[in-house]
Amino acid sequence: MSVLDLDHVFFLLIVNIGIAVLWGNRPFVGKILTLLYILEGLSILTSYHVLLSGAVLSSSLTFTVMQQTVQWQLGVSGGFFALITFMAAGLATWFSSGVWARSYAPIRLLHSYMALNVAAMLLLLASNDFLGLFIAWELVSLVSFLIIAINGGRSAKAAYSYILYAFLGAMAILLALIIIWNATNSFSYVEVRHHWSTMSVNRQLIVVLLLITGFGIKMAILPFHRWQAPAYAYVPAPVAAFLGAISSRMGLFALFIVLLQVVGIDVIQTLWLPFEIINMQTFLLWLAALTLIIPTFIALRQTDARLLLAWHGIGQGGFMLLGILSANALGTAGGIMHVFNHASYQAALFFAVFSVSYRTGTADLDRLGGLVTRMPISFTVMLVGIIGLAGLPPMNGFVSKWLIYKALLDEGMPLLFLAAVIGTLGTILSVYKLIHNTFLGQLRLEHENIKEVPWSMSIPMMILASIVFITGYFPGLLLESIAAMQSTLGISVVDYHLGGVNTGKGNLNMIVVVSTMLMAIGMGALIFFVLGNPRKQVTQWDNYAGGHFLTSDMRYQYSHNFYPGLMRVISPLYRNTIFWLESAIVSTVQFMAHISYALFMQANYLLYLILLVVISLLWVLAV
Amino acid sequence: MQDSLILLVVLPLLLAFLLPVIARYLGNLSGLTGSLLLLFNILLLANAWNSVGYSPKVILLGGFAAPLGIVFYIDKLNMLFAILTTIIALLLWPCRTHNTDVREYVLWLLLLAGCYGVILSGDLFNIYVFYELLAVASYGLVTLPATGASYIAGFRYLMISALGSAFALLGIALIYSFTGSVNIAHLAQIIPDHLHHIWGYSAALLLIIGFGVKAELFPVNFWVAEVYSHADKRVTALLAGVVSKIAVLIILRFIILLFPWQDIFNFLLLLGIIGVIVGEFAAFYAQDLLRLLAFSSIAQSGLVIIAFACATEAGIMAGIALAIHHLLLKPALFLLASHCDRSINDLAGLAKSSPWASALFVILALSLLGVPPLPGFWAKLLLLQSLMAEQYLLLLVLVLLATIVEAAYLFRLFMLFYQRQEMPEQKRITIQGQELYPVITLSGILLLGLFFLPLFMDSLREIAMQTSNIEAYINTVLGKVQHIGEGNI
Amino acid sequence: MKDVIPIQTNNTETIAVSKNSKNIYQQAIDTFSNFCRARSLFVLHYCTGCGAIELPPAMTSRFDMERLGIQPMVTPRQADILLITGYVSIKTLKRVILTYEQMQGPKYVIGICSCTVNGGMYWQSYATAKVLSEYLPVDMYIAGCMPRPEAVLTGLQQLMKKIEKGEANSWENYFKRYDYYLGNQQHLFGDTWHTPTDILEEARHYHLYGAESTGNNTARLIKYTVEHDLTKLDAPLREKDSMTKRGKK
Amino acid sequence: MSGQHIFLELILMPLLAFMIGLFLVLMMRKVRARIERRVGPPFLQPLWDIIKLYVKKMQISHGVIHDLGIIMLLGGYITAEVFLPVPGMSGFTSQGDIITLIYLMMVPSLGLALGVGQCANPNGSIGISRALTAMLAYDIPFIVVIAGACLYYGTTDLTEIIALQKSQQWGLLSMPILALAGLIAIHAMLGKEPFEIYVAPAEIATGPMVEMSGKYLGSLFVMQCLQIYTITVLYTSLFLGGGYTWFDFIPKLFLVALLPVMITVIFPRYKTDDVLRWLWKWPTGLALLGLAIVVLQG
Repeated sequence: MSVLDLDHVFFLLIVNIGIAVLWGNRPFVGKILTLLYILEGLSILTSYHVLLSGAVLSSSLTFTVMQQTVQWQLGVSGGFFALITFMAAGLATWFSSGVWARSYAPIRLLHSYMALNVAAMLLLLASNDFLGLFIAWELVSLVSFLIIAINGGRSAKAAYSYILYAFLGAMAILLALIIIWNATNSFSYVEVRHHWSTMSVNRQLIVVLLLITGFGIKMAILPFHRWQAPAYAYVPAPVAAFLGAISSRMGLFALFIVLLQVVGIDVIQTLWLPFEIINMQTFLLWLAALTLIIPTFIALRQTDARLLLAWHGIGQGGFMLLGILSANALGTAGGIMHVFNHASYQAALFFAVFSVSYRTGTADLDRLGGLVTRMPISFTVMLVGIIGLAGLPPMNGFVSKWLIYKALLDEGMPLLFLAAVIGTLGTILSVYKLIHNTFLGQLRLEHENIKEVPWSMSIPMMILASIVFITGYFPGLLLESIAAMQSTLGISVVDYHLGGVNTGKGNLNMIVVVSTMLMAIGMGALIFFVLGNPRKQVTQWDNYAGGHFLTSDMRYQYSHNFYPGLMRVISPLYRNTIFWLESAIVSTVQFMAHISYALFMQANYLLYLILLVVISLLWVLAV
Repeated sequence: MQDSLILLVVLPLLLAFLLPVIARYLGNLSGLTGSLLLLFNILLLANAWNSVGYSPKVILLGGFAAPLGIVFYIDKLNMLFAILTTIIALLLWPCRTHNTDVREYVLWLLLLAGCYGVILSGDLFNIYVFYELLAVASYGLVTLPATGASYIAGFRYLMISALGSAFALLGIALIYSFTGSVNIAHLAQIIPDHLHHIWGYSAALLLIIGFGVKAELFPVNFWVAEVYSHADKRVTALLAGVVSKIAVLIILRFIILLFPWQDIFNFLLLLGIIGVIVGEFAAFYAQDLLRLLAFSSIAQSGLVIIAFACATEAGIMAGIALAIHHLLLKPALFLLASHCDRSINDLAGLAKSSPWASALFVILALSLLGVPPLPGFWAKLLLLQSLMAEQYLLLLVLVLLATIVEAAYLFRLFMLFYQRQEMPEQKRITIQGQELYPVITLSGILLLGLFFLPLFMDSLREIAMQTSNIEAYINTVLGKVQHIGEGNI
Repeated sequence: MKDVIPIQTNNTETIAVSKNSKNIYQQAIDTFSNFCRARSLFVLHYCTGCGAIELPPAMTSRFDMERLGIQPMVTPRQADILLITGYVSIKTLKRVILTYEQMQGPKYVIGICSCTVNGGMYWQSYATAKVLSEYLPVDMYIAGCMPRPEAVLTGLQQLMKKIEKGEANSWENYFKRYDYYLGNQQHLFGDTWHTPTDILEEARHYHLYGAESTGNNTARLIKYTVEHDLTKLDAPLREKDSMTKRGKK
Repeated sequence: MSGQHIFLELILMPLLAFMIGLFLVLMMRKVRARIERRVGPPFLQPLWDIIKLYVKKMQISHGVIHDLGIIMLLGGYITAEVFLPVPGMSGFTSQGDIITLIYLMMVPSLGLALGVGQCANPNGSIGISRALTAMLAYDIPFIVVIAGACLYYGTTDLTEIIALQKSQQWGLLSMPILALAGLIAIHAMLGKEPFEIYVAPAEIATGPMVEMSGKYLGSLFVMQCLQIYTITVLYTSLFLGGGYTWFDFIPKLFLVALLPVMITVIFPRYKTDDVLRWLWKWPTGLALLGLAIVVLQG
């Protein structure tokens, strides 16, 4: 294996950026960029066996500053995430490369920002020490800001709130880094791990909390979750898919590396919050559980399909964190696997939703319905996507969630298991609302003549949908790299086979499960189609409405406030606490700013000067 | 060889007096002489840089030995500031603007002479004299636009500055009355140990506050916003970039050599952090681009002060790095903003009318913010490290929070620039021509410097080491002779 | 063995309707099917009149319909029997027809009370549809004012016998003689009468197209549909249209 | 295990489930009738109903998804049966544990929901909305019960759970509170009064079933049989030690199904809100109490 493999990828990325910046407006460029992303993915894939064996792909790019050599090398974890990134970016670019690109004005910006994002993410994934990590982290934040703000208006506002949160996170990380540097005099992962215990327990606690805050903000863990949904919802389709699929998972990647490789889960288990109220691990697990439940139930209230998906993205992030922090081979595997799974179905779902809004001009769930007869491919993709998101067999979302459930039960955390299941149930409720209000029910009069989206949009969707199914059928494909990841990180390794895992206390073999399902569905189809007379399809108005006549201008679609009973019970729980907190902080800052400004601009400066001297002299006298 | 460095001070002064005469014969070309002078100064400094080497040098004026004679002290730090001052002055030199009044050249030259003098002087009184020269020249420069606002700003500046000078003089008088000396090296032997009481503290405070006026130190910086927003942009750039940093340099020398007391450090830390916070908040509120930059400048000076107040080698290194960064960056930003001197809301869509300038502005501002891998980040990293080394955890947190506020207003600005909104034709702003070349040079230096980061860090560490070496300073100035009298203590 | 009857459709195209003569297996299946149908009857009560009050006793502990395999159902889609109790006003009749058309064949209609037979005490009323079987194929009338639950159950048992023998096929008449029923309906409701269910299309699909399926009345219906170009939007808009027109009158 | 054997089980397990389910349905109707002092349906009534629905001459479909939903619904339950251990047959139980089973049981609900959605009947959609709400309501206590049981047995493999109960004692005896909470949860799961919010014939015309006719409704009847069977077998496996032979297994199933039916007849229907509140209060509280006891014991 040549050492320059990563250089090769970086070179391709630079070419990518160059092409996007120079010729981004040309119609064919989207296709070329897609090919380049695929090429980049392939160049990692060809040397993937090397990564699996525990080796790294290194880059010749390196510099030394403050006695720290910063270099870039891609391990198996980075490689896994990089593959997801290239998959998401490639398919998103493909999705945007067709007719849509011709109607979207800032297409060049979109291509360029996407390429920049991918490059920055690769830098992050290949970073090998805290300094490189932080540099790449800031770059990722900035380019994400660019891509979120691409549409202006609402999305720019969301991007602004994002960048402020991102800076809060970056500052937290920086502080942690400085504390680590102070204690260990190094930024390299190995050194820090080695000298970790030189820090006092309080310092360790602070550092872990800061790192969780910093990296968690990117994946919008509670209570920093408010920025993400609007930021991801109001951007164009490919961007939303890309962001939702992988961008916020960079936080998870960093947390994964930092918590498991550098700090070590055993350290986290021994840390206690002040007054020994709660174990650090338990605290983080509950944070993850809340991150799962609360955004999921916020998603349930959304009437905009894009917002709904974006909120679910946050919730699923909680799932991943739950798995990773469970300190269990199955849980870690589930958490990492969920990254891939989530990337695949979330991108598929975003594509499906945007296909609908591309054709109908709206993503408002109260203004759609019955599109299944007009857009069957989008419907199928969304169906596969929602089954994945809800975590039901046979799609891949089920496998990762199963691993996490199992890990939580094995570790004796039944309440967290309950929390995870509540999250899943909430997801099922809201994804059914999504597909029902969009594709099922009555077709609206104004959507009578809608057609399926063009191939350039539907093929990437179908590819994603098939990935969702195939990795659900053969989860071993993913578990192989995850096991390699676990062994390189030195944590317990999951016992996997192509179909799933063996634990000895409850197994999962998706090949058997899915095959049985397929067979059973075949049996169902056989029963259904062979027995009885052939069916006759009727129009959607031929519908029982208590003897009343249904008319085409009064199409009874049950969509607004889809779960009224549930909402009556749980709506008092939606208190907007974080929103109030956020506004309080903003008002405080504005107040302080006003005061400071007034201090400079309006007040009597000479008075201050004299006062200062007098006070200083008094102080001097006191000394 | 290094004796020729006296020319740095002498030549501008000389030219300043000759220039009205020259102008009579050469007309507009007379501006060129100033540029030539500065070029010559650069050569001079470049020549001297190597010879300074590892050990600092001293120039005895008139051949009298210290502590009685007047000395110029030359070490790498001074040289560095002199070089940077020269470069920036050259870039900002007003000869290209039309109809430049010869008086402007004179004032510039006086200002520069003051700068050089302050940088190089090795005794308190000389520093004070050059500082006054600098101040007087800057009063004139500030009011050059001859608008009402600039007069008001100039008056405010004059009032504070004059009071500051008075304080400084008072401080020097105090010190002299106790020690009978104004030579810094000499004082460095006496004050730390023998004046460690109320009068020493008083003198320290008076000096710090006095010189703090130019250094944009917190409570004496109320002139900053008004002056920067109404003075000529080149003058603003020079004041914000160079002069304030030179004043900070003096404060650094004071606290290292004369008042190395923890109370003084704490006092400076306090002023510094208040400066940072108040500056950032005020900038957050500012609705005017130049004021915004001015307040940000206050905050940055606060950071430098904080770094120096750590009074460790790492702190000094961080402070120098921050100072150099700000010294190169702020002039560029002010120049870029020179045509945008109004409400920031009018800047919506600026990127469309002047794409390159706005892009440059954004990159520079990101560096100001400390976004890696831009140079500002490394300076800030050094600052944070030095703060952490001293275990100033709370201070660290405050600095980082202030950075978030900074990010808030800078990104608000960027978003305005890149708003997809057509600017009305009459409001359209372009940044072009004369301002652009200094800007490009400065940002070029900054960004290219990034490639020599490790090298730069090493030399910075060296400078910091040299600066914090009190023994070396005393030995260099006073020679090997260690039997200096106790003065009249 | 097939005999093909060419028939005329509104599109003037010829489609083939095959009519199988049944072999022994099919006969066995039919017998078994009828056996099951007779033992499992889901009833939709269309309770418009006073006779409805007699049904609860028939269902509850005194008489217990369920022991005969008869269960109440609430939507026409699930029901086999449409029980119409009492008089049917013209306005109600529209709903009755709509409901009937949405039921799945084999379906049966039972008219309970005298009112469904001949209008009963409302025979003079201008607003009552007197003879139900003019508008729907009625399998059985249970006369009386009101018939007692025993009578209702006896009637149901008779219907079950008919079903088991395979004789309760009057629902096919609605398709085979649609023109006749539509004509009567149009007579009451006007020429623009439509329902969401496309009976002719269904008749074609289930091979129930008879010689009397189409005629003058269905031609009127088709003409109206074509005139208003409502084929795409289907029945509902037509219905609405007709209602507004009638409102204008 | 030979392939032939597995194949036999694949066919036999759903078939047996269907047959037992038919009798469970019959028993429910009979018991209900007897409590109401009626005679009740004849012995084969559930079968006649299903056959009648399948042989309806007219079959109305509302679109492909309507059919697909029904197929998913049948397929989902057929799959679930194969993963449920019964005496003599364990199918694929070792390849998918109880968690898999719970989620497999949600697939038919999703199928039904899709099919009903395609029907485009608002009543149907309301029914599904209520059904999913009810699912959220009863699954929370149910999941706590499952978690407690799995924690107690230390495994999620159903065959192992059964084996453990055979060697020690029934879950009912070792975890009585959890067993009680589980019973309430499966009562709600079966959709019997007072929890039948999503059928609600008088309000929303049987909700999800409103547009189901002919074999569509027939398939729903089949599903009902399989659902009752699946739930009772699951409960039996968790708390009643599964079955040694079919002779003691089937009575257990009937017993489990009998208890909810005995209670259900005397109730009217709750509102949706009340279902949620009640189920989140009492059975969940009980289940959590049971869980706490399990955790403290072990």
